Amino acid sequence: MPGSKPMNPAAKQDITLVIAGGGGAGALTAGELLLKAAARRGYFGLMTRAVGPQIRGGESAALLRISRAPVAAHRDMFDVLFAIDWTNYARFTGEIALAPGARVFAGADDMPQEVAAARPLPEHFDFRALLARDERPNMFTLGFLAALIGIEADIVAAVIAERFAHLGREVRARNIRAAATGAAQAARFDPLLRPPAARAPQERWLISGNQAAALGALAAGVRFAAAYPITPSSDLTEWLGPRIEALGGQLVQAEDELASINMLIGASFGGVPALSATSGPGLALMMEGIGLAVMTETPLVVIDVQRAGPSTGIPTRSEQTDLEIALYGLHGEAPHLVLAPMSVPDCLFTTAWAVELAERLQTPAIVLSEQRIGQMNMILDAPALPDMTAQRKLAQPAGDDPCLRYAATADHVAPMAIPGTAGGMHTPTGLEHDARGRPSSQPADHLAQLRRRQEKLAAFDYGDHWAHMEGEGAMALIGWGGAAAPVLEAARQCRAMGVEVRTIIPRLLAPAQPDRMAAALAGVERVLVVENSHSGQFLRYLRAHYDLPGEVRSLRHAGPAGIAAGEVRAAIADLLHIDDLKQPEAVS
Amino acid sequence: MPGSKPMNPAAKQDITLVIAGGGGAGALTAGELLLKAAARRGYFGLMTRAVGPQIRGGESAALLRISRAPVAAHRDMFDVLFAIDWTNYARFTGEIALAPGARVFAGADDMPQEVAAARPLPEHFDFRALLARDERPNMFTLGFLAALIGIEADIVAAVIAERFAHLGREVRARNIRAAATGAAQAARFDPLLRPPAARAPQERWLISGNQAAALGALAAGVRFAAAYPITPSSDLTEWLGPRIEALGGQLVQAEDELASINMLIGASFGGVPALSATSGPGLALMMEGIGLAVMTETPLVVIDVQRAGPSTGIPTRSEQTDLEIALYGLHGEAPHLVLAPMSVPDCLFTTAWAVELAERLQTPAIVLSEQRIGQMNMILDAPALPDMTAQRKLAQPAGDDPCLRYAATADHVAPMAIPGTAGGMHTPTGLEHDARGRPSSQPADHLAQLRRRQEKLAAFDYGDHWAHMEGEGAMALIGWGGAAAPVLEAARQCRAMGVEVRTIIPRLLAPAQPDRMAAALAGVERVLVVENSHSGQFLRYLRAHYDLPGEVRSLRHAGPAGIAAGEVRAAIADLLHIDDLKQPEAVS
Amino acid sequence: MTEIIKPADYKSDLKPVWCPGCGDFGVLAAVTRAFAALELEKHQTAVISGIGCSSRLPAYLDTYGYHGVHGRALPVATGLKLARPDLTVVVTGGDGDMYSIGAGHFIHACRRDVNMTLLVMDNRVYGMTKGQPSPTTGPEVTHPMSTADVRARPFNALATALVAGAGFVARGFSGDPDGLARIITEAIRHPGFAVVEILSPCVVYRPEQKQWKHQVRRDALIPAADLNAALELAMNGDEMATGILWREKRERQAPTPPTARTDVAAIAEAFRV
Amino acid sequence: MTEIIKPADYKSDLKPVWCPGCGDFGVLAAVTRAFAALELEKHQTAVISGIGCSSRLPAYLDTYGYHGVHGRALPVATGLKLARPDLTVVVTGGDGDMYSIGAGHFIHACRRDVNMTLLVMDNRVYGMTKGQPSPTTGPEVTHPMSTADVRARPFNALATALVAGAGFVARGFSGDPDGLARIITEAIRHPGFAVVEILSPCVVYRPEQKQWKHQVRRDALIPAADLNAALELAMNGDEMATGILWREKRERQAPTPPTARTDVAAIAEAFRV
Ligand SMILES: Cc1ncc(C[n+]2csc(CCOP(=O)(O)OP(=O)(O)O)c2C)c(N)n1
Ligand SMILES: Cc1ncc(C[n+]2csc(CCOP(=O)(O)OP(=O)(O)O)c2C)c(N)n1
Ligand code: SF4
Ligand code: SF4
Ligand SMILES: [Mg+2]
Ligand SMILES: [Mg+2]
Repeated sequence: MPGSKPMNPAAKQDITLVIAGGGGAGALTAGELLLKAAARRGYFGLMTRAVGPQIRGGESAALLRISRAPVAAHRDMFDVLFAIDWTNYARFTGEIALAPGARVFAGADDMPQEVAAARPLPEHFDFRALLARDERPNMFTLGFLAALIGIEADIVAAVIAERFAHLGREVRARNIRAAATGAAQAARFDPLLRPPAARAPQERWLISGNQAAALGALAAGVRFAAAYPITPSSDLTEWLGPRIEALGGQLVQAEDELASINMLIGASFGGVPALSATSGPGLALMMEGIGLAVMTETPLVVIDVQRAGPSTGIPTRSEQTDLEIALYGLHGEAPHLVLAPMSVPDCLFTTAWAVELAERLQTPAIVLSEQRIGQMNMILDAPALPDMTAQRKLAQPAGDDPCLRYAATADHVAPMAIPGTAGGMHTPTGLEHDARGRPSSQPADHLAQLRRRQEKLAAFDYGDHWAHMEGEGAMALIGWGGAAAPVLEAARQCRAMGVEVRTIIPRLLAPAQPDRMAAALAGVERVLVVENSHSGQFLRYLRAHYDLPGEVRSLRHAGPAGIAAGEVRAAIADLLHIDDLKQPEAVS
Repeated sequence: MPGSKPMNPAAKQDITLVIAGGGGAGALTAGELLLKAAARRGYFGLMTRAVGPQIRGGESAALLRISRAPVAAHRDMFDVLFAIDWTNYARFTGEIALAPGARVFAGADDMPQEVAAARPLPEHFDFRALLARDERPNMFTLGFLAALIGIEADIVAAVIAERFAHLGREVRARNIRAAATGAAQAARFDPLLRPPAARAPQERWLISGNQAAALGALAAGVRFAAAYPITPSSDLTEWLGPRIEALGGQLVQAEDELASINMLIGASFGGVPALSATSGPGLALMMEGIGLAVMTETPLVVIDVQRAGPSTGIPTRSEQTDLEIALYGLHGEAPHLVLAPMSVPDCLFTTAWAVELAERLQTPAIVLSEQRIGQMNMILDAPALPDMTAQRKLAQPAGDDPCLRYAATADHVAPMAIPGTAGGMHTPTGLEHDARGRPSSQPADHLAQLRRRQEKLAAFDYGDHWAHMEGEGAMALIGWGGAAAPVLEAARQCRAMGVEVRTIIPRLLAPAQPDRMAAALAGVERVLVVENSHSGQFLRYLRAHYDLPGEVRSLRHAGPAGIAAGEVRAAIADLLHIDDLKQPEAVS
Repeated sequence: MTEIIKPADYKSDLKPVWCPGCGDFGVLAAVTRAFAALELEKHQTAVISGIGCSSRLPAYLDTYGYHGVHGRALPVATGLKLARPDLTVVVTGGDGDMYSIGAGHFIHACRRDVNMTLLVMDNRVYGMTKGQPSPTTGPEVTHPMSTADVRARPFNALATALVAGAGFVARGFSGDPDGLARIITEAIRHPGFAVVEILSPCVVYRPEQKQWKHQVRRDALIPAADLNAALELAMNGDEMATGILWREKRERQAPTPPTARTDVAAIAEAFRV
Repeated sequence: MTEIIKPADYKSDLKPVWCPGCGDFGVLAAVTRAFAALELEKHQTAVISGIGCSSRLPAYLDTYGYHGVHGRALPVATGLKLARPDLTVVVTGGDGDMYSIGAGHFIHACRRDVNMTLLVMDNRVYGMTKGQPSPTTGPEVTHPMSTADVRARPFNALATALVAGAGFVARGFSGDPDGLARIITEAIRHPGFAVVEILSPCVVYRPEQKQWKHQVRRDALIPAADLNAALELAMNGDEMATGILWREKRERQAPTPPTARTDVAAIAEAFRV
């Protein structure tokens, strides 16, 4: 509705913004600095990025949400769009939805049709004319938007100065000038957000999911890593490199993923907790090695930052479609661990937990992260570092008895002698073997070891961390990973409207926890399964391992856009026949 | 019961024999020649082999069943054991069960404890003393057993002569002599089997599952193959090599499985139907390439001759535990075909069908065979060659329009231009793409292509071949692949005892056929799922894709011994509370 | 065809995703010039690649192409050429694609000597994944991706190709598209597996490579007299010298296309008892 | 330890699955002699392998071992040695394992130059899978596994190792366990990646290799003066000559074991706003 007043009752609490621009416009830099400035000002918030396939140039957009309260995901629609230019903006159709009456700031009035269709409030001003030739428009954008959400100039100047520290005084000053010009222009508009009373940053962190995962791994004791570059996991590995070294560990760039997984096996056999990060195509190449780790009971952790598939797919975009390869992609009977973090901060916990479980249970763990979480930057209350550390059951050989590396024990985990341990000599093998690890093709040995490898995982008590649960009621929402955020958000909205729902977000996907799931589902009459996949991999998984009571519905689609909380609410509305829940953007 | 009369009421119709011996004893050769001689005599029958990990030497056993009627699998127990020697016979414990009162022929009386425990009728005679120094005991064994089942000396002499044709007259004569000595000794015993009236061999074949699969592929038009050696698939490939060449095609020994799968892609992109054979570890390495074939819609067929896993596992032994990697082992949403032959002759049909479907639907097909079937040699009525041939929907470009390689069509299959087709130039890519095949990261293209790739498989009418079904009744047995034989045998035994059961053996595992399965299960109140796996991969698959009515039980175990028909009957007895069904070995 | 074939005829209508100034534009130009010089029929030509900036090249040509997965272009091309000996098959890729994840296939393709041409666009970096070192990166480059106390020696593509058995080995420069086109033309004419290592700057992650245009010594390589001489030059020679280093003299028959000598029914007869 | 260490002390109680007469028995003997000569502590020694008859060797030793999957022994060993520089790490495998499926890792291990020793038991055949040709099989051998019109040139392990950067390259013969033990001893002493190619007959699938004992020219290789000379010999030399072909002279510091300079809490501080 052109001309109507600001669009959203929540606008004073919480705002969503897009900064878009073509090659070299610097939209992402502007977004990152805006988020950092917002954090310093005392806001919560988050940012994700949408980029095209080009290495440099091409279209790109920073998607931000800035809020006075903690937030875990985007809202369904964006309130503000600042187009530094409109290059290839059309490619974001289907990915970026503008709220009706959204505010659009742009330099020229060639607004694309699909933007106009959202009936926004366009504000054209030729900001390039306001800038000196060497001043950068994205710094104008930063200053302008920062001012509109009440961030003071000193904060903006500080984040600019830090970011361009390596480029010299001149550049810094020029960028600060451009931001100031933006801030001055902002005075023409009503503020978009009322900032918190205090600048309260010290107990806050600004961190991405990939960084949090790497930090979790270090906290749990990982001191060896090997990886081969692949989007969107490389930033995790590159963050890890210098830090693991500073902790006395190492990162190797392997020649391929077959090498990296086998290097992990070597290091872990040597007693050093080991980790790799990859994405779908790399995981596919690691499966044979992961199976070897299952068979030889060698702990290790692989983080798969999922991207859209199949095959090379869409390397820069998110999806939840490596679930089945992670669960089932090993040949033979190969029980192992699969875990999934449900948010940026949960990457810290879940990765640390994965390391701890892998070490304790002597088996590989696959952590299914996804681009949506891994490359999301988030402001959050500083978490405690997980106090889990790798605890491997080590052998203390005594006397001349041969090492019983694969002996039957009460908890089915056999003590492991690592090289250097006198008297513990043995040779793990990918062949089936007896309790001493000697190759055996006898059915009895095979069955005994198959059973033990499965039982050690099945019998372990994983405690309450297996899933995150909220709420009560006869309607259950089940989601995982990046689909947790819209599920939880929709559930809260439902509750706010008086509709009871419960949410179950399994963090431990394998081994399945039938008893715990049955307890979690007690009294449930309707189930809604939510996932970012086309064929319903998560639904199939749930059906295979659990008894889902009553009416079961699936809400799913693949692709970069992900699942919106509004869609979840609409699906609940359908299931419960409550039309009220369908209104486009409920108060959050 | 020592001293009692021949052990089995079926013995005159059908006999099961083991020929065992240590390194160099030639047990397998004796078994192969005995089977061939039996075929010439007009018998049906089959043979499998159990061998240790040694390359040469080590323990080995030929397991035979010889019958007047067609047979598809072993019986649960063996009636006759001929031990050329007892070397490492103990390793077969748990794999070879002797029937109570089985006849054991052996050269010395150091019969192992576990054999004695079966209370057999041992017949010791020092046959080595009867042989000249250069005559081979396994030829004695051959002649002896052949005579006991009524095979005439001329047949035995002929098969020996053919087998040792390359070794010269001298060797052949010596072997024939040893066999004759055996035949003479046989006169001391009652005959074990009454031979058929006529020698009726001409319309019979003697063929292994691996050979049948390769033949099926050739019949369906495969003219390019690439593979890397791996047990137990190498004999398939090695049989294929000279034949595919004689048909104008080629086989390449690739440097690894990553190369072989990608060579298939190249050849198939070039328009030539292509196939590879491998086993679990090799399949694991092929998954990335298979995903590429899904994405680029390049037909190809991979036969996985399953062996016991995980990892290197037990390379020479059978198991049904690559089901999940075959179904789910690709990253991203990657719909493809998975088929499984249920018997030796069915390898011919199912492989040909897989080629036909892959070509028609432009997608990779995985054929899950298993060592039990692939390396089983069987006498059967000569089958007709499948009259399916690869039919690929080819593009006929006209005018200057760019090739719409991935266009929407009524059957969701887009015409494919192969190199050499004027006007059809395009570049398939593992990246997501638009209808022209140009890389695209747009959600709309992604969704359209995801949908088309799934729909072309889902919408196709696979007809009645999707499963083999027998019988009626409220009790359903569901099995697959090598578990089909004991399931079908048990079902027939139940029917013979007046108990109605129906059997469903899906041949097409992916895409799942929910409507057909629902129809097949209509009226069913109890389901027994049978598989040769430890964790129940097939059960999980069925639960994920189908609604199994009523009470569902799983009968499963992993490992070389496989599933016995008697176990299936016992499980049915439990489910139906009919104790009669439990008697050890029912009439077949 | 009687019309004159122009290099531009071989270009598709797809706009490259490459960064402005990327060396790969020059390689694309050289490839089209070579194709035009050879008057290749577009529909009888296939260009196969893996993954990387360089591996995007096939889609920019109006021939057949195949853009496979990372590191596996050579097996795809091998399968295609064996199945379809009538086609001209060219393979393109980067130093990561061919020398790191694809190193095994590189060696085996040289050994196998199937008649096709490999163009490696070597920028001594992983361009597409944003700057990690590749096997041809010198030990002077440090990167957060690798901290281990290992200083890998750069991969010597020319020497490795010679040792593995490639019959045609050359080096070109993307900044000299005409010279490069001549080399590619000869490589395609060579009746066996031909390797062309191409210096192709990554202006974004290795901006110092912009200087290559001043450092390259054009046509400094001429075919060596024997394999030992070629190998010695490859081991100790000037890394900035372009030209053809090695060209094995041989008469090679075009392999006879496979022909059928029997039919399936006849083969099946062997199973009769 | 003051007792005298005997080669037999390094043997485990497991009986080899090898065929009678297999060359690999000689390699096992040589390895135990070399270990004894070096007085290696059993629990400080790890022997890593892939899959193949030759790769069964580690289990026959009473040291630590790891019998991984086909072709990946070198990465396993690299991870182990980097994580545990205090261990002596030896890698064993066959010509299929190391030169076919493992060819890429072979090259990268030579480049990376991690301090460990590779023993390749080359019988020019895939023994374990019953006789298929390997990369070192000559073109004269035909086999039903490959009909394609390709005549691959045999893989030249010594030359490839030299070109890729290995600092120690030698050839031994299983039929001369003492000579082989001396070579292995030197290889383990070499402070970097050492490659020992071992002629080890497969008496079952290549019975003609039983003649190798008459053909091998023991100690005919002595370290070449420079890399070019070594390479020329590797390219054109006698394939039956044993000895050390190349030994790079260098002072190599034992890499300083990684030490921690900070703790995780301090690293996490960087995330504070
Ligand atoms: C199996 C797999 N691993 C990793 C990647 C990620 N990846 C894409 S391109 C590339 C390397 C590109 O380097 P190069 O081959 O030198 O090409 P350039 O971009 O420099 O031209 C990598 C590692 C992938 N796509 N697939
Ligand atoms: C991924 C994979 N592919 C194939 C195999 C089968 N395989 C086992 S050993 C072997 C080759 C053995 O040859 P080589 O390395 O020369 O060892 P040898 O037995 O001759 O000592 C092969 C192909 C396997 N185990 N794993
Ligand atoms: S990143 Fe480098 S190699 Fe890739 S397109 Fe840009 S300049 Fe070229
Ligand atoms: S097959 Fe050959 S290599 Fe293997 S154990 Fe026997 S002789 Fe040795
Ligand atoms: Mg590169
Ligand atoms: Mg070998």
